[in-house]
Formats: sequence, C-alpha cells, structure tokens
Amino acid sequence: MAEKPLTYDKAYAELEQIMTDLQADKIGVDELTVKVKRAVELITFCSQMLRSTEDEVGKLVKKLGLA
Amino acid sequence: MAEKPLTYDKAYAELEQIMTDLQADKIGVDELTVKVKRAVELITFCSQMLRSTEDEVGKLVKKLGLA
Amino acid sequence: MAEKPLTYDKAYAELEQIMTDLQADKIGVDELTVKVKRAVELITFCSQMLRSTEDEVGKLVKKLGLA
Amino acid sequence: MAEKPLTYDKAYAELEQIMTDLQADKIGVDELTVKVKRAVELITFCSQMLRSTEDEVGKLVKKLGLA
Amino acid sequence: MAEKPLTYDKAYAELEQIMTDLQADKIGVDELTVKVKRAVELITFCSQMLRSTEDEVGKLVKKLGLA
Amino acid sequence: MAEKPLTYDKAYAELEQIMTDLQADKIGVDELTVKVKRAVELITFCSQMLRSTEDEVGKLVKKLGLA
Amino acid sequence: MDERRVFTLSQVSTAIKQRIEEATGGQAYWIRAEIAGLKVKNHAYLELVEHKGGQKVAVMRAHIWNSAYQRIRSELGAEADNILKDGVEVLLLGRVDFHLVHGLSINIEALDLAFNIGEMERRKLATIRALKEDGLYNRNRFAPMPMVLQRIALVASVGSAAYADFMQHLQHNERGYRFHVRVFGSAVQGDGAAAELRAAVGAIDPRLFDALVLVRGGGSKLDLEPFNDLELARLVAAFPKPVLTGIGHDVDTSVLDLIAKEPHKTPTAVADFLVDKASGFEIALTSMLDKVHGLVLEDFSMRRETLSAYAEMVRTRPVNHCQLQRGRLHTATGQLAHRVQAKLHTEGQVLENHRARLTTDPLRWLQQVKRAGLEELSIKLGLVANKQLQLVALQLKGLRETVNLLGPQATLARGFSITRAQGQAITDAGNLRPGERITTTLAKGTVHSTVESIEQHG
Repeated sequence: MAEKPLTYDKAYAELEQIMTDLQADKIGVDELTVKVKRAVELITFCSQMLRSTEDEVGKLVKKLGLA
Repeated sequence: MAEKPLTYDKAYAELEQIMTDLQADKIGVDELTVKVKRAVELITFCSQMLRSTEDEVGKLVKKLGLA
Repeated sequence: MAEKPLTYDKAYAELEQIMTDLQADKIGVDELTVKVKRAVELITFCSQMLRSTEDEVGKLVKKLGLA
Repeated sequence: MAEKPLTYDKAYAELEQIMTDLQADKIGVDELTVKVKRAVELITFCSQMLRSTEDEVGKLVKKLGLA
Repeated sequence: MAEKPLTYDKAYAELEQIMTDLQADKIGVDELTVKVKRAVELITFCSQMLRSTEDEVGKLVKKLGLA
Repeated sequence: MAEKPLTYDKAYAELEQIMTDLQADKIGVDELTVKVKRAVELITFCSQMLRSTEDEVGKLVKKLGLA
Repeated sequence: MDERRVFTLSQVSTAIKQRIEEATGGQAYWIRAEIAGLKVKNHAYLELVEHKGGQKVAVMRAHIWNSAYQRIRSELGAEADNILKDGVEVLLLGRVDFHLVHGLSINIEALDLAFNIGEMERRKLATIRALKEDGLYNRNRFAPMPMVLQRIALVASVGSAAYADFMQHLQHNERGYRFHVRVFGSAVQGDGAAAELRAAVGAIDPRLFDALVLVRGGGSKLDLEPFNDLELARLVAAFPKPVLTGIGHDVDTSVLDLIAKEPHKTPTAVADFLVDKASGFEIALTSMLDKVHGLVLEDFSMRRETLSAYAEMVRTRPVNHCQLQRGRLHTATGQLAHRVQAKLHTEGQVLENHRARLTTDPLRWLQQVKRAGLEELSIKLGLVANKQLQLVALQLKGLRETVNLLGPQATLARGFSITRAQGQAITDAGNLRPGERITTTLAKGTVHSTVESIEQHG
C-alpha cells in the first residue's frame, strides 16, 4: 500500500483514509477485515519505529515488509 | 452452503435483490420456495461472516493493546 | 390433474382467463361444464401448491432461527 | 329429441334463427307448424341442457368447497 | 275441396291472382262465377288451414308450457 | 231463347257486332228490324245471365261469411 | 620677557579646576559613551569613547569609586557583566572631576540599565525588521510539522546544564520512545557565541533531521544577545525543518524564539514537547484504531439489524403472499360459482323469453295477420264481383238503349214510315207500278193502300 519509506505521516494519513472510508460506508465487509488488519499493521509499525534505535529502524522496516 | 467464492458483499447484494423482489411481490408462488431457500442460505452465510469477521477484528485490536 | 409442467402462475393465469371469459360471456353453455371443471382443477392445483409451498417455506424459515 | 350431436349453442342458434324468421314473417303458414315444433324441441333441449349443466357445475363447485 | 297438394301459400297466391284479375276488368261474366267460386274455395281452404295450423301450434305450445 | 250453348260472352260479342253494324247505317230497314230483334234477344239473354250470375256470386260470397 | 607672567603648574591646574567647577557647578551630567579599557582594582578605571563613522571622536578617562561600583553592580544585577565590559555603550551619570595630579576624569556615579536594555530591544527590532524585509520572518513557521519529530539536530553547549536536561528528558521518557539526536556544539553566550551558533546551524544537513532544536540554560537578559543576531536568525528562519527553541528566559524572548516554529521556555519543555508529540501521535493512532473498531462494530450491528429485518421478512412475506393468493383463490372460487350461475340464469331467461314469444307470436300471427287478411279478401271478393256485375249491367242497359235508338221504331216515332210492297221495303218509287198494293208502316199502326201514280225524284 504505502510506497518505499513509510513515514509516520503517511501511516497516519492511511489510517485516516481507512476511517473516512469506513465512515462513508465505502468498504464492504469483505474488504473490512483487510482494512482493519492493515490499520493494526500500521499502528504496530509506528509503535515499534517510535521505540527503536537508529540502527534498528532499517531492519524493522525490512522485517515488517511495509517498506 | 455458498457455491464457489461467495463473498459477503456478493451474498448481501443477492439477498437484497431477493428481498426487494419479495417486498414488491414479484416472486411468484412457483419461485417462492427456491427464493426463500436461497434467502435463508444467504442470511445464514452473512450472519456467520459478520460474526467471524467481528471475532477476527476483535483479536487484532486486542493484540495491539499489548503492543 | 395438470398435464405436463403446470406451474402455479400458469394455472392461475389460466384460471383468470376462464374467469374473464366467463364474465365476458365468451363461454358457450356447451363449453361451460368443461371450463368449470378445468377451473375447479386449477383452483385445486393452486390450493395444493400453496399448501406445499407454505409447508416448505415454513421448514426453511425454521432453520433461520438458529443462524 | 335432438338428432345426432346437437349442442346447446347450435340448438340456440337455430332457435334464434327461427324466432327471427317468425318475427320477420319469413315463415309461411305451411312451414309454421314444422318450425314451431322445431322451436319447441329446441327450447326443451336447451332447457334440459341448462338444468343438467347447472347440476354438474353445482357438483364441481361443491367439490371445491372441500378442496 | 282442394285438388292434389294444395298448400296455403299456393292457395293464397292463386287467390291474390284472382283478386288482381277481378280488379283488372279482364274477366268475362262467364268466367266471373267460376273465378269467384274458385276464390271462395281458396279462401275456405286457407281458413281451414289456418284453423288446423292454429290448433296444431296451440298443442305444441301447450306442451312448451309444461316443458 | 238462346240456341244451344250460348254464353254471355258469345252473346255479348254478337251484340257488339250488331251494334257496330247498326251504327254503320249499312243495314236496310228489314234487316234492321231483324238485327234489332236479335239484339234485343241477346240483351235479354245477357240480362238473365247477369241476374243468375249475381245470384250465384251472392250465394257463394254469403257462404264465405260462414266459413 | 619680564612682562611674561609665569604660573606654576599647580596654579594653572588650580585655575582649570576652578574654571571647571565654576562651569559645572559640581553638577552631574547624563553622558552617553562606550566603555573601553575597563580595569577594576578596588576602584574601577576605564576610558569613555565616542565613535562616529568608525573613528574615535572623543575619549575621556573615567573612574568608578569602589562604593559606587558595588552599588552599580548590584543595581545591574544579572546584567552587570553584560554591561560593565568593553565595547558596551552606556548611559552614565557622571561629574567632571579634575584632579591636580591625575588630571581630567569622569567620576561615574550611576548607570542607566534601561538604556542598555532599550538598546538591545532596538537592535532586536531592527533584526526583526530586516527579517521581515527579507521575507524570512515567518518562513520557519510555515515549515511543515511532521507528526513525530524523532531525528533531532541539537544545537547546544555540550556539557551545559541545558544540554544535560534536554538529553535527560528526551532519552529517559516514560513511554520508551527513542530519539535520534545529533549534537552540534556551540557557545551560547558571550562574545563570539553568535558566530559559533551560525557555524553550528550552517553545518546541519536538514534532510537528515526532522527538527532543529536550539537550547540554552538560563541567563540574563542581555545574554540573549546572540540569539538576536541577524545572520543567525536568517539561517534559522530559512531552515526547512521546524525549529524548536528552549533558550530559557522567563520574561524575554529572543528573535529566534519569535521566528521558530516551536518556541519553548526551557530545554526541558522542548524535550517534553517532543515526547508528548510522539505520545500524542501514538495515542491518536490507537484511538483511531479504536474508532475504526467502533465503526466496524457499529457497521456490523447495523448490518445485523438489517439481516434480522430481512430474516423477519423472509419469515412473514412468503406466508402473507401465500395467504393473499389463497384469498384470491377463494374469491375466484366464489366468483366461479356466481358467474356460472349468472350465466346459466341469463341463458335461462333468454330461453324463457323465446318460450314466451313462441307461445304467443305464431298464434297471434295466424290470427291477426293471416285470418284478417283472408277476411279482408272475402269482403273484397264480394265487392269486386258485384262491381263487375254492376258494370256489366250498366253496359247492357246502355246497349239496350242504343238498340232502341237505332231500331226503326224510333225513326217511325218521328214521323217517318216504311213502305213495303210484296213484303219488300220500297226505297225507289221506280220499283212500283200504279195500282200496286202497298203497306205503310207507321209508328203506330199500318196503312194498306194502292199506288195511284208515281213520281221519280233524283
């Protein structure tokens, strides 16, 4: 979904988009799980990024497959 | 119950069509049994989908609480 | 009673035609008995169809309660 | 009374023709007796037909009440 | 009175012819008696025909009343 | 008076002939007398014929009244 | 040369001293001048200088007696060292003092602190004006603020309390956030601080950082001077990432505070801000997830309601439909019997009608039409026959009259007569002979006579 360097801002924007879509009833039930999963991923990623050292960031990004 | 890859949204769309026809008394007596059978299937399918999706989402969200 | 594949709708349509013809005096006295006999057949058929449909629908719907 | 396969409708048509001819003075005195005789026959036939039709229809309809 | 197969209509036609002839001054005195005689015969015949026809029709019609 | 089968019409024809002759002044006095005599005879005959015819017709017609 | 008046040096000095005292009347004057060559040994000795266009236009010695010096220092408070130093322009209250031995000197009795501060404010305003003219004043405030500031370029005096406080607060936050701080060391006060700060800021590659943080521990008012430096301010304002200041002054704000995206009072406050921001971000994310979850639950419950409404419809509609159909069948059944009966009834009535007509019409026809016709004919027959006979009678009567007219009798009656001889009617006298017997027939009677003579006519 996100391109290369996922930033906090992008993550937040994506999450907001999901919210907006949800609020606009744009998401079918089938997509819903996918979207919520994505939301959880984004938050997890951000949480870990916030707590990781400079060295760990690269590894983390790779590990999460979000890059 | 559902044939190949029935999704919630497809099932719901089909259900809505049946309900619209039902409400408009468009369904003749001959079709009635078939349609009702299908409606029951679809409602059951959708209900189960809702429950399982809800569970899944619940787990994901709970998981984050510990992150 | 019905010949080949008599359906409720066909039967009902035929019945209505007979009723209309009756009202429009389109049926001669000679035909009358035949037509009335047919009408009675059709009504009986429709009645049985309704009953069996009701039964079947009833069974299907009972299943719904558990979904 | 009626010859071969006399039907109500044929009988009635013949009767009407006789009545029309009678009214239009188209029947000579010589024919009159014959025609009147025929008319009486026809009326009698039609009357019996009506009665028997009524009976038959009545039975059929009664059957329906139990259907 | 009537010769071979005299019918009402023939008789009446002959009668009318006689009347026309009488009125047309064409008849000699000698014939006159003969014609008048014939006319009287014809009228008498017709009269009797009428009566017997009336009787017969009356009987037929009476039968109808009981039909 | 009349010879053999004198009829009214023959008598009248002869009479008419005599009248024509008489009116043509061709006849001498002697013949005239004879002719006149004959004419008178004929007229008398005709008169009697007429009277008897009247009687007969009267009877015939009277008979009709009873028919 | 005898006229020459010679004064002793002391006479001259005394005279000058008298003149000065006369001129000043021992009065003190407010004098504006720059401090130079300040030396403090018990008393303070210095030079007052006035520059104009880079040139000294006046110099005078001055001193502050120890007691005054102590008083002035305490009056200046924290600013004493910022003001009582070379190069600072001050407004002083001084008396011109001429000492016979030490010469002319200004005895400084007081310094006006407000003057210095005012000057600093004036320079600050000039800097602001210059920044505004360059379009830089608001530049950094428009720098986009990321949701999390994690990579920090820190400009601080390494080892200072401010640095330590900042690092301490940032790295040991409760929530365990990691910040990636790179320090660009610089003096933050005193002469040369501005230059060092400029160098430090200039060395930062903005692409590598989320924010630039400038911190400094507490200090006097005039210690802020380096942070009002125009060149430094230009660099900072133009910095493409948000600039956060924690320059640490309770009352006053430096130019950098004014142009920074996020001015804070203290380094600690900056650190807290960064931590709070990260935490706020994380909370926002989490609450967003909660909202998402909530929306999903809400959505699902609505869907469930619809489904159960549908289930209800499936339960009731078909039954209703069947009932409706049953009703229609019932009606049809009733109508069937009714319509058939009506039909039969109508037919029966038509038949009855025919029957009624048949019982009356032929008889009426026979009687009225036929019999009346016959009777009429009978009457007509009598009439016509009689008429014929009468006509014939008339004819006969006419004939009879004509015969009578044409017969000889009528001619005789008019006087004519018929003469006969030998039974023959004589029409020519020539046929007779005299003496011949003739008979003459008259209308009435016959005459017998004899011919006497004959005359011929024509």
